Amino acid sequence: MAIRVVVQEEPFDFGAEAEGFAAGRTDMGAVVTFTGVVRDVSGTLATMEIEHYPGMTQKALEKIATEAEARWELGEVLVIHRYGRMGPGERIMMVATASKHRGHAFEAAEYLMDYLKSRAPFWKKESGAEGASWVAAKDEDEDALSRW
Amino acid sequence: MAIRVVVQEEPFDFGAEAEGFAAGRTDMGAVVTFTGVVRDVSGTLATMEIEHYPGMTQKALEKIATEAEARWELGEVLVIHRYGRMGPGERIMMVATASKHRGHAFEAAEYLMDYLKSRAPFWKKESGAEGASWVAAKDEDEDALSRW
Amino acid sequence: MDLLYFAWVRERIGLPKERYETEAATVNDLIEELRGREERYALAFSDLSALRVALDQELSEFDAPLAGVREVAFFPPMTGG
Amino acid sequence: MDLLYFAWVRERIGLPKERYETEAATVNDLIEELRGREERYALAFSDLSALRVALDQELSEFDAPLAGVREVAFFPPMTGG
Repeated sequence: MAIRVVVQEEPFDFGAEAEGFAAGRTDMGAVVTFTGVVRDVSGTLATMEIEHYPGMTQKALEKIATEAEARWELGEVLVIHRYGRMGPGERIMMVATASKHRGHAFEAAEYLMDYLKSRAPFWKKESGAEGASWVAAKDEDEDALSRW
Repeated sequence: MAIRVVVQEEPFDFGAEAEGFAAGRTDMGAVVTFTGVVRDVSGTLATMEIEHYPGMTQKALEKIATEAEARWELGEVLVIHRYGRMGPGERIMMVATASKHRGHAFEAAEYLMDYLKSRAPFWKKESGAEGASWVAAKDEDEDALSRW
Repeated sequence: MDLLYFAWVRERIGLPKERYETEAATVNDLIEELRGREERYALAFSDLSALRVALDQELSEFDAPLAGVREVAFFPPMTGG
Repeated sequence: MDLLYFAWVRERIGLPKERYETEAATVNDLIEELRGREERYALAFSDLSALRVALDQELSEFDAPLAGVREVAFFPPMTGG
């Protein structure tokens, strides 16, 4: 079982990461990826800036991935998350899971996302025509943790 | 909303499909992919041969994708499924979903997979050291439909 | 009508497709007829719980009527994905 | 100890990090002290339900003890992903 966690400012190559993830393994029948993209909800977003807590981010993501590994049969787990400035349509982050069973791969990816949203130290700030504002956490994101 | 369904014998380029799916859209915050891979359960698999029903396959997959579109807010849906002969570790198929909401993207991808497994006319035959045999459908695959 | 067979149904019957004329009213009636033709048909249709049927390329039930149907396909439960 | 502030907590207090010596026994005690320092701290810590705290880079509770802690970070609920 291999966990890889990457926190970086520069864009990542989603196609290459997807292509390379669990590639060539003959014991994993199911691969799931999730990708988060900067969404321009109002039509006026210029940039999104993601702040993070450098000393804590990597550790927090590794902890979440390790917990997923303990709950499901996973062959590989990948988490990539960017920080810094990005524009509408840019990929913010991705997770990928590989398992023998499609149910495990799906559930583990959803678990990673639910915990990453509420437990990894990232904060989004949107800037556009109407000024700049911090994205508020949603109650539903915290509530999502209760299903695990 | 765009649905793309591809049924083909030759391998597909997963990295390029993942990279290109919903690329550049600024209204979709969440992208999920699922990939099915030939798994060598016994360690003796030589090839997997997938038979399909040419006149029905494309229609059946389009119907499943259209039903997913009606149930969730989806911006794009992609289904690719191969037939013919492939070896351990080769990618058999993929689905991808893009939505504003991560819950919708995840649920729609799981729905597509559950229905594709039990309602799209594909049959797998494994050949190896112990001879050749048709993969049996699992009760749990049929049962999975009841959650939708 | 055309009869199509897939996977082990095709292997047991020994052909992928055949032309067949029938007065059978439903899929069940058709299966009864086919069972009576030859041992290989009787074998292929011995356990209906292991079979699925599509009429004109749409999944159907065994009690569905055959009036107007041009293509009947028999196969085991699907195993794609 | 080091105090770290992120997102709008950082903006309200006006700095990302400061060195601070305290005898406060818990995070709550520390917050009481900080609120008393200046208006910008009172403002940043006015609504604890909108704040989270990490002690030495682990998420913690406001009643957690500070003994031995070297780094305290305050920030709003996370919004990654």
